[in-house]
Amino acid sequence: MKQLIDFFKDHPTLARLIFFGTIGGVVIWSLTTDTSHGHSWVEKHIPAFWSIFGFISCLVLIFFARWFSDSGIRKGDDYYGD
Amino acid sequence: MDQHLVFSSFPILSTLIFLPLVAALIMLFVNSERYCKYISLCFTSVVAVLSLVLIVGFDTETTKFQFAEKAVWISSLDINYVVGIDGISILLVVMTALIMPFCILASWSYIKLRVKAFLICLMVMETAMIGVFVALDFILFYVLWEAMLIPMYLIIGIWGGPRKIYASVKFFLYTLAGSILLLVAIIWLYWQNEYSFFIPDMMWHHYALGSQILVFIAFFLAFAIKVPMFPFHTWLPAAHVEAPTAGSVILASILLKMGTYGFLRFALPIVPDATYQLMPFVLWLSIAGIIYGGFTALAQNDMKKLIAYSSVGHMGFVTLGIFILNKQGIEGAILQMINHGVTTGALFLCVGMIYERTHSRELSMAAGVGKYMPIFVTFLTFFSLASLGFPGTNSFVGEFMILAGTFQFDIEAGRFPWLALAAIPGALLAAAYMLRMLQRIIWGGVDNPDQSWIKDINAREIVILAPFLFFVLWIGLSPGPFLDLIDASVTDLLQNLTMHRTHSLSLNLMAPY
Amino acid sequence: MLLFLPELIILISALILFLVSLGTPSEKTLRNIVLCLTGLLLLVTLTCINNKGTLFFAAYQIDLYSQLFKLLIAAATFIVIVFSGNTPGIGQRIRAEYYMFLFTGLLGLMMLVSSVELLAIFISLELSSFALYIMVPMRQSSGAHDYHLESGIKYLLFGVMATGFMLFGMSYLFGLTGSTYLKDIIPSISYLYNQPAAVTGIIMVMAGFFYKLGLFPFHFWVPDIYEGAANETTSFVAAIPKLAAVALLIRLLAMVSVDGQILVNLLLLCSICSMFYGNLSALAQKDVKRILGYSGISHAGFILFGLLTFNLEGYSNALYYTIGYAAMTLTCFLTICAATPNGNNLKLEDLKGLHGRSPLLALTFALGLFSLAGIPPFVGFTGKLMILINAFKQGYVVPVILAALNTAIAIYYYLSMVRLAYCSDDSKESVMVSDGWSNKSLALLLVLFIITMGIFPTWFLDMAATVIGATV
Amino acid sequence: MATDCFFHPSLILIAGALVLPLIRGPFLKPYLFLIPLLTFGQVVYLSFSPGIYGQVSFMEWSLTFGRIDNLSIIFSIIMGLMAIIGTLYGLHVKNCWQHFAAWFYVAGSIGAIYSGDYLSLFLFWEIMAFSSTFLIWFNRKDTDSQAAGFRYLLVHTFGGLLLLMGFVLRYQATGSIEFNLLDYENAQIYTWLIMSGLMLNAAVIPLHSWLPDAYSKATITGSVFMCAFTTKTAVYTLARSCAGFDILIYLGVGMAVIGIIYALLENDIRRLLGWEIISQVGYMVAGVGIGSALAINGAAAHAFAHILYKGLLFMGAGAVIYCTGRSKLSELGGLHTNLPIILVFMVIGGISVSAFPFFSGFVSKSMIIAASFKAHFNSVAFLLTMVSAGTFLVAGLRLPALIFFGEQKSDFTDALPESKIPWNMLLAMTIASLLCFAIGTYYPILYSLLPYQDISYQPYNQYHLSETLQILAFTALAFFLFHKKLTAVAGTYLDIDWLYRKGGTIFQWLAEHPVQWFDTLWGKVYRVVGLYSLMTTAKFWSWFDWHGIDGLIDGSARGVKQFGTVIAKALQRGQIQYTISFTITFVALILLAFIWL
Repeated sequence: MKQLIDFFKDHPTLARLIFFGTIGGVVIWSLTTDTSHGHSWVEKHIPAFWSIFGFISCLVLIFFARWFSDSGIRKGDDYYGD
Repeated sequence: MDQHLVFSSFPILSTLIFLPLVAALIMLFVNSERYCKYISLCFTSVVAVLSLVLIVGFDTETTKFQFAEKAVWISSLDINYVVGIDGISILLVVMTALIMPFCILASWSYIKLRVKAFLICLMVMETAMIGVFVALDFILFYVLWEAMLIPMYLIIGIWGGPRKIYASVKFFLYTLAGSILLLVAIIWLYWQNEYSFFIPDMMWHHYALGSQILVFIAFFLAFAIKVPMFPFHTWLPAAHVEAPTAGSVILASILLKMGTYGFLRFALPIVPDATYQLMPFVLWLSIAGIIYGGFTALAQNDMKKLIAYSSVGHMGFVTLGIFILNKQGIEGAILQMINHGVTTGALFLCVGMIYERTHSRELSMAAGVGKYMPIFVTFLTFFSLASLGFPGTNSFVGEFMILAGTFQFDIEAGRFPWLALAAIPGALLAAAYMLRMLQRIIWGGVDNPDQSWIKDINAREIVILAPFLFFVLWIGLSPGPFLDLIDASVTDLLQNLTMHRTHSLSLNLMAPY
Repeated sequence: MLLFLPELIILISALILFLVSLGTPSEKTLRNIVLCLTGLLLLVTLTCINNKGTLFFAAYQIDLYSQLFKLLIAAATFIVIVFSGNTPGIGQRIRAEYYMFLFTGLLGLMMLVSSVELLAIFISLELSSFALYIMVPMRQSSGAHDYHLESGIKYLLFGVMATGFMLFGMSYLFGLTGSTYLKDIIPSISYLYNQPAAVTGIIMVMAGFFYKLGLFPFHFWVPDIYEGAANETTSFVAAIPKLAAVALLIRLLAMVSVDGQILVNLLLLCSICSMFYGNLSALAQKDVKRILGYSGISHAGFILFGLLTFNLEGYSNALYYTIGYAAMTLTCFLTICAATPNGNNLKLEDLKGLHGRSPLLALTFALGLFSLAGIPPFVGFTGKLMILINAFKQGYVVPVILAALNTAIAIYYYLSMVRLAYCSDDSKESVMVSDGWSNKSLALLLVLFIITMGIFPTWFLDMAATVIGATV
Repeated sequence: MATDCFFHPSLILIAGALVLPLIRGPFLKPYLFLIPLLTFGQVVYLSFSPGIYGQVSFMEWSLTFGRIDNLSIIFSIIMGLMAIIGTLYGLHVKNCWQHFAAWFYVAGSIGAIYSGDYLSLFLFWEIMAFSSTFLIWFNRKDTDSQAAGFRYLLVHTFGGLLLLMGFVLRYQATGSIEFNLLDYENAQIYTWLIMSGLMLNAAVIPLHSWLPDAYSKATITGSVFMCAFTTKTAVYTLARSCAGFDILIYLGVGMAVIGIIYALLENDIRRLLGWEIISQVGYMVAGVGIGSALAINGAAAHAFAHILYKGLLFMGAGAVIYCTGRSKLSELGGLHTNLPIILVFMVIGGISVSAFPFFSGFVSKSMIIAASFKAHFNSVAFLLTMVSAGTFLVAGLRLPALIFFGEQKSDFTDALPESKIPWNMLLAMTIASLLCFAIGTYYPILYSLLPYQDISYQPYNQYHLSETLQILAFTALAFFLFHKKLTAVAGTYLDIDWLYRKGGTIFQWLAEHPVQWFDTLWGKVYRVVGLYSLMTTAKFWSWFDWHGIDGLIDGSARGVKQFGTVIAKALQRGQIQYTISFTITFVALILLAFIWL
């Protein structure tokens, strides 16, 4: 395991290639999938809908969280005065 | 007459009455004080054990008078020696019999002077006290009721404290003055009932309302003084304070109960309409007594006086329970009579034990003995808590039943429960003065007198207190068996009361007296 | 002759004592003689109890009623003689004479209970009174007090006045009915109630007996004489004449029937006044004999109250009460005499610590007082109860309540005596108490009698009813 | 296979716990292993014969201690299983009281699941609350644990009170203490009280903040227990009593979203995992809220799966803390060389929770989402899907990345090597990982335990696989692009607990200043007005008693005596002339009275 990680650390381009390849594979596979089992209109009619949804979801969560954190919710480590 | 009685094959009640008298006679001819002590202890113990036969053989179904005996006494006036017990009296008889041996034990070393005479007085007292509770002939009742005064007078007057003369004379005069009119009422009733003194014969007659009220007033004076109800109570602190321990115990545990017993046995059944008419006054006097007793007890520095005034408050609860005239109230009152006998008797014994050591009844002198008398204060704590009606102790059960009955009484009358609410400060005051005493005795203050020489109570004293504690907890945790004994009689009493009330009111309200 | 035997014995005794008084008998001899004579008298009255007959032209009636009273009088005298011991209150010199007069007085009282004719009544009453007039001042002067002479005079003057009233009344009765025999007067007087003269006559005749009994308003002599006379004399005066007076009063009251309502009311008033007067005044007293004197007034009121029901039951109750009263009073006087061996008066404070000096006497005294106070189970209570019940039956509700109130008042002074005897320990000067075997046994006897009579009154009441029923 | 003789599995644990302090030396470890195993055996044994057992009548109520039906079976089995794993994980702990508390905790949980009435439920509920508090208090290393324990206990006592009030009111209204589905249509105040009481234990917002607070302060082994039992037992009780309550759907979604947002920010490992519990329990609560058979099945299945992977994650986190002594992400990093095996376990846990195909989350979470679609709560379904992406972001990517990759932010020379990790911890993690994988792969094992057996659900279809893979892939892409935004920043993130933590200081200030002032004043008033006036009143009445009443009576007695003296003095002068004249006067008066009358 350790070696595997170190190997990828040493070869970041390879790692990136595998990563994007996998993503591309998933998207392509999704275009071939029968979407008729989808629950809603968007699933049925937007190609690779879940990819878009997943990506946007993450963006929303990440940026909302950041904004939330910066909006004053984050206090010093010893805020409650251990 | 016989339809009211259930005769027994063995004259057990007479045995209970006369055994102490026999002991007194025997002691007259015994010179050794030690033997006298043993003889009296022996006889009272036998009486105590025999009294338990009553419990065993008591029929809880019937409302008749059981273990009855009858003999002609003064034939020309139809005065008979009739005795018998029912649910109202049984517990009192048994309590009297059970307490006496402890009174003798408590006097074992307390009384130093003229022991023999003291014991004879106690024996005569026992005869009279048991007799009062079992007498079914009014003259027999009255004779024993009054005869009790002499030995009690002597007990206070000879073996009492510094102000014994004042106390004993006051006790005697007060109680006798109260009962003089009782005699007149008795004779009037005799005259009204075709010349019969048999108590059950006198009950549930529809006397004219005016006469009933007069008779009630006579009864009330006699019994209220004995209870004692506010404002007829002032003999009590004096007598209690000066009496020797055994005398205080007898006074508190038994003599006071005769007043409330009198209300239950005579006032309610004989003059029901007057009872209904005058009930509000008695109830508010009871409330006044509860609160007044509480306040005065709080101000006392003399422990015996404190307990004496607390008795005024507690007996106020009993009269309250009796005169709300419902089942919970009356049963609670009867139970509370026993409870008060047990707890207050025990408290007086406790004070007596302190007195034997410090020769003072002042709270300040007894302050902080808890440090040196751990066993003693354990007992004292239990009895004090019982006295203030702590849950789990006997008084709680009694006071709770009475208060519940009072609420019911108010609610049935369809008004705000003023009466029950008015009684509650009394319960709070009870906590205040009892805890004040307890705090002083156990811890005291910074300036406690030196008591390092005081010894804790000895085995004899533990033997005296332990049974009281036993009953405190037994009645507190499981009052059922006791209530079973009194249930039938109380139910019958109340049934008759409601039945005869309506009749007579419609008939006699307008009748002149 | 046999009918007159008790009186004869007394006469002879008086003569013997007269002879003895001529010599100088020793204290002991005299006492033995007197004891023998009284004992003999008691025995004789006992044997004569069933005699019946009339003497002196039917002016003197001997029946169970009179014989019973004679027996009671004899018994009471015997008791007084026994417990007065060697009569320390009377001077050694005149002791024989004293006893002679005592027997003379006794003779008068004995005759009184048998008299059924006005003149006989008068004579016997005077005989008994004159003897007492002399006995009262015969007290040995001790320097500390000289009341005895004064009280003797008072007694005499008062007695004379009462006698005057009585004679006056008797003349009225004789004038109205033309007879001096009670058996004639009684039926004829019952038609004359509307005549003031008759009522006045009756009242005035009764005055003599009120005087003997110490009833309001003829009671004023009582405390002074009780205090002034020697203890022995007081004991005698307190118990014995009252028995005789009650006996005659019962006979006389037959004259007054319920029809004479006004008369009854007046008598009732006297009775209630006696009770209140006696009890209230007693509260303030310091001398034991004086207190007992006042208490005697109130008890006399009670006895009259019993008589006023005018029925057999009432009479027998009154008789029962009188016997009981005699026993109770004698019990108390026994203690007084025993507690004062020097013949002095007994002050209240002298009672202090009596229970330490003589437990038995103290107990006797206390029980006697409790009985007088009307505490159960003694005869005082039972007697009062009977009287009150009977009065209630007659409808005297208010007097019953007043009588009951009196009981409450009376308790205080009785109790204060008990209190001193029992509850105070310090006795500064401890006067010797003479409690010889005779006193002790007598005390026990009296206490037992009081208690027995109180607890088992039936026999006594039945007896009284039988006796009175036969007469009235 | 009738079990006439019902033996409550909780009793095994309780008895075992009571005996535990007596067990010493070599017997301890086998014993620690044996008791949970026996319990689990009994639970499984009971699950073969559903029915009502252990009915006891207490006073006027009939209590049911053993209600074994489809819903309680699955929950009790996973609790029993987790008891074994948890105890195994803590086998090396010397302090037997920790096991003692843990076993009581589990006993409470199983007892609550088996109870058929509110009274016994409440009993076990409180056992859970109290025993779990000790698991926090036993953490001596963290100075804040004492305070945290008290906060935890107070919050749970409050919840218990809500529950108590609720069912007492309900008992008054309906006369029944049966623990069954509440009536949503005719909801009364007691319905809401009961629900709130249960919700508090399920950490439903806004009653959630005790969870990250407490779980981050518990002992290492304690947190493993805690992550499993309290919330999931609460989910069971909600499923039992509040299934189909619409409000729970929205609360559940809210939990899921808020939980994941805080988890994205959080710096402390166990707090992060705690927030993620809230998020995951949100799914379950939403499932309960939907209330359809599929949704309940989903909730139950998710709870089952969740206990295992969350336990695994907590065990992993515990191992990291055990080795490094640190729990802040901002102090960790680059540990893949030090703790590679832990990395594997954490990743297995992470991808399980992220619903990777072939892992347990995949077969359970999707059931809830499918149920919400089916019930036409489309927005709910989309939000939950979004959270599922976030979950992967947090647990599958952010957590391992920050612990095991990147820079080593602290000096770990004093850290324990992986070989020092006790074997029992590794074994427990292995078992949990295997179970995660097994459930994800051989899902019928789990499905056969589900409460509604007539509902068929097939997770492995092409569309679902594709959907999941797309989301995961693009989540990874987003993480790759924006991972800078997700680095750990040291700090405290405010939450509802601010109200009672900061609010506490305000309260304390209030207590110290105005209230204390008032109290002192009141004390003075009490002394002066109350005590003094009471005693004065008492003294007055005492005085009155002697001088008033007694004086009156003595006085009247004295008056009578005085009157007697007057009479005696006036009439009884002892002078004969007066007395005779008095006599004659009286006689005359009497005669006159007679004549006039």
